[in-house]
Amino acid sequence: MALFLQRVIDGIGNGMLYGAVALALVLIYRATGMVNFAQGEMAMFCTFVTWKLADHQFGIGLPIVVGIAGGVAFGFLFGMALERVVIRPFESADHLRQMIVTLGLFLAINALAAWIFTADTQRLASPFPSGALHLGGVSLSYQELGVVGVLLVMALLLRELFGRTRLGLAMRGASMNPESSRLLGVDVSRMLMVGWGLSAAIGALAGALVAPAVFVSPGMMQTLLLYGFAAAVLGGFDSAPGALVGGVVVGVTQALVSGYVSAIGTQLQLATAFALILAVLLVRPQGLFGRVPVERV
Amino acid sequence: MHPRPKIMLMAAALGAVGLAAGACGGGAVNDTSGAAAGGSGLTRNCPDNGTTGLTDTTIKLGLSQPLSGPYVSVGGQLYGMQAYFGYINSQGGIKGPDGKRRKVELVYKDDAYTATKAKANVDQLINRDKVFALLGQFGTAGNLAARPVIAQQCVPSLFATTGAPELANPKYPWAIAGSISYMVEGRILGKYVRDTTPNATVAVLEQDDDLGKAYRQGFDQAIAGSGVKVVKTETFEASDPDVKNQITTLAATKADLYFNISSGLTGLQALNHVHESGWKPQVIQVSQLPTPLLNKLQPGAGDKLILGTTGQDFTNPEVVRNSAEYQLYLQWLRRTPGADKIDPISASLGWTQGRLFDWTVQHAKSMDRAGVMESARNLDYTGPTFTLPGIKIRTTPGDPHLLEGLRFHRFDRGKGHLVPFGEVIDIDGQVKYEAVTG
Amino acid sequence: MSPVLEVHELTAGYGSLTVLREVGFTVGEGEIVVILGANGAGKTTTLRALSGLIPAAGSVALHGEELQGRRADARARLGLGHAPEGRGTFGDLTVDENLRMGGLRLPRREVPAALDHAYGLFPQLAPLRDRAAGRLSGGEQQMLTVARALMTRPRLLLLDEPSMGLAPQVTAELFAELGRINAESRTAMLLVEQNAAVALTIAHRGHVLESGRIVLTGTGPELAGNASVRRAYLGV
Amino acid sequence: MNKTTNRILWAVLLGALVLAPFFVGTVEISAFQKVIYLSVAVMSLNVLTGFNGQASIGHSAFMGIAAYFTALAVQSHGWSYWAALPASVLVAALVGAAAGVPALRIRGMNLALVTLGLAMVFPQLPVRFTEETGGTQGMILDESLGAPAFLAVSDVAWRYWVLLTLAVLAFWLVRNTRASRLGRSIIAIRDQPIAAHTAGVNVAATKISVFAVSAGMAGLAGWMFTVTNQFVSPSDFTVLVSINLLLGMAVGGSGTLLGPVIGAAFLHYVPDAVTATGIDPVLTPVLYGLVLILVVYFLPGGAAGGLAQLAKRFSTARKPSPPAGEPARPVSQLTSSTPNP
Repeated sequence: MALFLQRVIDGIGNGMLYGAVALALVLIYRATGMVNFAQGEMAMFCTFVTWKLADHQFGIGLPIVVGIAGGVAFGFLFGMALERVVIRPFESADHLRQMIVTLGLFLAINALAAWIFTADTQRLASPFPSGALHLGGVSLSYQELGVVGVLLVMALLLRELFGRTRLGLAMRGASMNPESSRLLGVDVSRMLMVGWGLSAAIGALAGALVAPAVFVSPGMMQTLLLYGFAAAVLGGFDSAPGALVGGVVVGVTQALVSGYVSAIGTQLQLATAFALILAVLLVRPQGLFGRVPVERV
Repeated sequence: MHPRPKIMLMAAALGAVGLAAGACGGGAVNDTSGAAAGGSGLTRNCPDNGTTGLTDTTIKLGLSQPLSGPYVSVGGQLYGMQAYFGYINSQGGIKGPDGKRRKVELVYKDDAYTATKAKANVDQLINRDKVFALLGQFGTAGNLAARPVIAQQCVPSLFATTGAPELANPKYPWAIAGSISYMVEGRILGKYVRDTTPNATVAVLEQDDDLGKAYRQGFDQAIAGSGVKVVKTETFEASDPDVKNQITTLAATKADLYFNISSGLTGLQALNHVHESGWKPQVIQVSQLPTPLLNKLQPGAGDKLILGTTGQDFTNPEVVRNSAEYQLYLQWLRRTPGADKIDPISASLGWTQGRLFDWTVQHAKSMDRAGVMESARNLDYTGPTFTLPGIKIRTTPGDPHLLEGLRFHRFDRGKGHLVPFGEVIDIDGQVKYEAVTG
Repeated sequence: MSPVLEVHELTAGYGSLTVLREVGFTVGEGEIVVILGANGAGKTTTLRALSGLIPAAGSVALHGEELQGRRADARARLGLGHAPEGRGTFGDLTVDENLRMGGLRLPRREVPAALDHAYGLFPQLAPLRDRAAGRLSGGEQQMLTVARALMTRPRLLLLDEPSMGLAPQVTAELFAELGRINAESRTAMLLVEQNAAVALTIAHRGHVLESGRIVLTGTGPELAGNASVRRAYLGV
Repeated sequence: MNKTTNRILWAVLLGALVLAPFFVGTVEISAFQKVIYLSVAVMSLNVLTGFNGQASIGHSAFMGIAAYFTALAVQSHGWSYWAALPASVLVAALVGAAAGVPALRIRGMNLALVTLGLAMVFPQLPVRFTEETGGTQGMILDESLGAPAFLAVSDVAWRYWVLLTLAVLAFWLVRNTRASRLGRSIIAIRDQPIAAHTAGVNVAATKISVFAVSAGMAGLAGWMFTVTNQFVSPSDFTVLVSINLLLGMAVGGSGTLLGPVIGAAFLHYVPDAVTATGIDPVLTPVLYGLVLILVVYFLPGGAAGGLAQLAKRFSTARKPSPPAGEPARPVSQLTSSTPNP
């Protein structure tokens, strides 16, 4: 029983990491209507900034919380700058072209990080105490507990942002129907810029949260990004809490499958996760928490 | 107007031109690179006399390795190699058996750690760039994929950066590995476990590929017939973002020993998770986790870790101070363009490969490919080295394994480097080629 | 006093295609002006050019202030309201959120009153406030775009074929509502329509647009009485 | 450009390609082979995305399935390459048809994710069955597709001609299908799904068959891959390959015949060209990414679209275009046409 619980907890822990990435994806999707393939790399770049601020050996050695704040602030500016310089010329381009542009960014940012910082694996201190809580044969690391807490707060804040605030409403409107938004006096370009800034900032936070587990390196977000996509789609691409739930479902499924279904083997853990997503999508094409999109005839 | 007949006519005309051109030779259409030539031993079926890539003053070498992409951090060897060639070229070049000194020209290509790309690169290096030999060809899959090309063209592929036991396959005498075989290392680790803890239970995390399987095969051979028992094995894929699920399963066994057959980042994650789980086994680590990475472990996670290495630990400032060879290397690495962002310890491999190539050419019986390859298969190197004293650097035609010895170390997190203990265990001469059966 | 809108030699099109050629007209304070024309005459293009959604040559002044050179959102902030035809709603937003989009630039505390006012003008929308706009009927969506444009408290409201796709009964109600709003708040309106019969019931003045040029101008009753207008647009 | 010059240009291009082995060396011909199978792969994606509007990040898997099928059939079961050709294409098409079923219900980004799943899972299958496939190390084929002895040409040239012929056949088939009734329904489904449905197009059957045809064509590319490289490994069919195919499609231009060829040439030669600039190798992806962004910016319709525009400008410069806009009609003539209610 303890082992089962431990597996579930592991699954939640991993799932939250996927959820963290998924949150940034959901945010940019709701704010700009784009799927940003460079999202993970932007987060990685900002995490390197955090590392540079906080690391005692290679960086300035600021307290880690200050470092994260710096990374998040940098992320906001970095996201806005990217939107203004790289994305804006493609504001009215079709999805395929926008996708190619974000792929180009993906390649460029990844290589730039290796060039500016380092290609070697680095360690980022955790803002949470090390060690774990041991309860009846089950261990819960403080790091995981901290991540879960921060992400829950973040998801709720995001839901508030889009559900209750004018800025959130304006961003959603601008991404959904830019022309009508302009006719109502909304500066659509600025909204997109803010959307990119916010999602990069959230990505920076997500990067700092996952870094103690996956370390800091130019490749740190690449496999996570794919799982993040899976989590976001499973949760329904436009729901922030859904992204976390989606991440946890994927994580727990993997943990249980790898623990109890040895015939599947570790190779097909991933296949199981995707089979699950496929099954969910076949029943609910909009994902678990997504709104049914309105058909335009 | 109906254009079709015209097109046919035109095609026919072009065809005639083509045939005429073809008759004059040249072009891929009558490529003879596969044709057989006379000769015996190594040179049987070789297409030429094996002096391609040589002039009286230069020697051209090729290298395919990851230079971009996620594996860029392992590509430091290129810079170490360039540092060595910068050094030796400043001395006038490598002295051959014909008494001539030749400067080294290195052509390198990026394969992004993809085997097919590595094969294509090797094809280009040999057939277009016309290199004399390959040095430090990177990665198991790329080496194996390129092997038919190398064999067909009789090009030496020297001191490849892989420990795959398959590189010792006598069917392919033109390639030789530069790292200790994973299987040999596994065997020595197993021998150590059997000798020190004869009734231990072991839980294993194993990378799900030939590297993992080779380590495991050697380990299992060594513990066979003893009281050492593997109670649980979990595998993982290189694409898994984390191995926490596997560690939870292993920790539940409460085994005495944890055998960590994982490299790089995954290795670190695994050790951290073992530490967090509250399980406190003796950790046997394969050498795929260099000391600079071990220093990135959570405090406490590497406390009960031991591993065997062939090389000296240059994270230890004292070791650096006492090694004239390393000082020389650092001096030349600093003059190598682009090397400022490279970790000198990982790049030092390239310097070693350069050193060994130098020795091999000097001791060749004849200045051609076959002569150099023979020399590499009869190697007995005793010059300046980064390898630990007491470990032989030796090959024979029947035993092409360059290194077959290890010295055990434990990791001292406080000092940030490895601390040796015990004697060197060298099983030189006891190793035969054996395929990984997994 | 200058008119609300003053347009001179407006020329616009798409790519190499010129749709609108040197059109000029004005809209006075509290006035409803209609532009009549068949499909492809350039009606929607006129409104899009005025709003800055497409580039155009010529001059457009709102209360004497030149609009050319300003982007669409800046023009909207100067008081130009635009209820686009058909697909102008935010389909995945609720009716309430659509209206709030219109109220983004109002002081925060005035929004609830503005919403009440909008639902008062179009009571049909009130029970639908939490429904996604994309699920409304065509008529309800037309009302929503008009109500949303009114939320911005425009000085001039541009209306793009509000009768499009509506049942005659609904069209009549909507136009009656527009007339009432104009009478109450003195909001100036520029209306483009194919349906001359209903448009001329509320328009003070009108122009007939053909192939991108104004070919006829007059007061509402004059146009309603004009023989060619009657033949072309009133089907009489 | 009129039809005749167009045809002559194609003929010259083809002629040059056919004769290439007489003039250039083995290394170049191997590179051409790669461009050919990449072209077929990009075209297969084009059939699905460009003509039918469905996204897929799973085409690396379809390629891989056929490539591995061929490798296993030839190496382990003694088939000839020729026997493996129809079989591997069929297998890929069947898997494609099965992957097309969810596409009936799932759309857009979510469909892209399902195909992404396929692309991510596929490379792990050979690892799962390492004993048969060689696992991560891949599988070398001892047998090569050799030239018939009586032709007295090298194997490399023969393989190149085989690939070229098959690719031309595949492109010709796509071209003819596009003009057919089936082709028109495929395009109709992209542009007006609901209208297509009401016009009597069986949307479900058409979508699934498009998926199957597209996957089958990717399978052909996979067979070509194995023939060219005599080697397969999981790292050859990762999700990055799918993404590269998408890049090739965007760069070349979707929905055209020439586009995939240009895209494939771009994928093969530009990274090398970027390396050849001599910048720090670590920075080559930066330059490549930059090139991608610039290409998409300056050639919004892809390179093929850019060429078409050039050609159009060239032809309009000689022939004055008809006056823009619909002809003006005076009010008096409008009496018969009642305006829409």
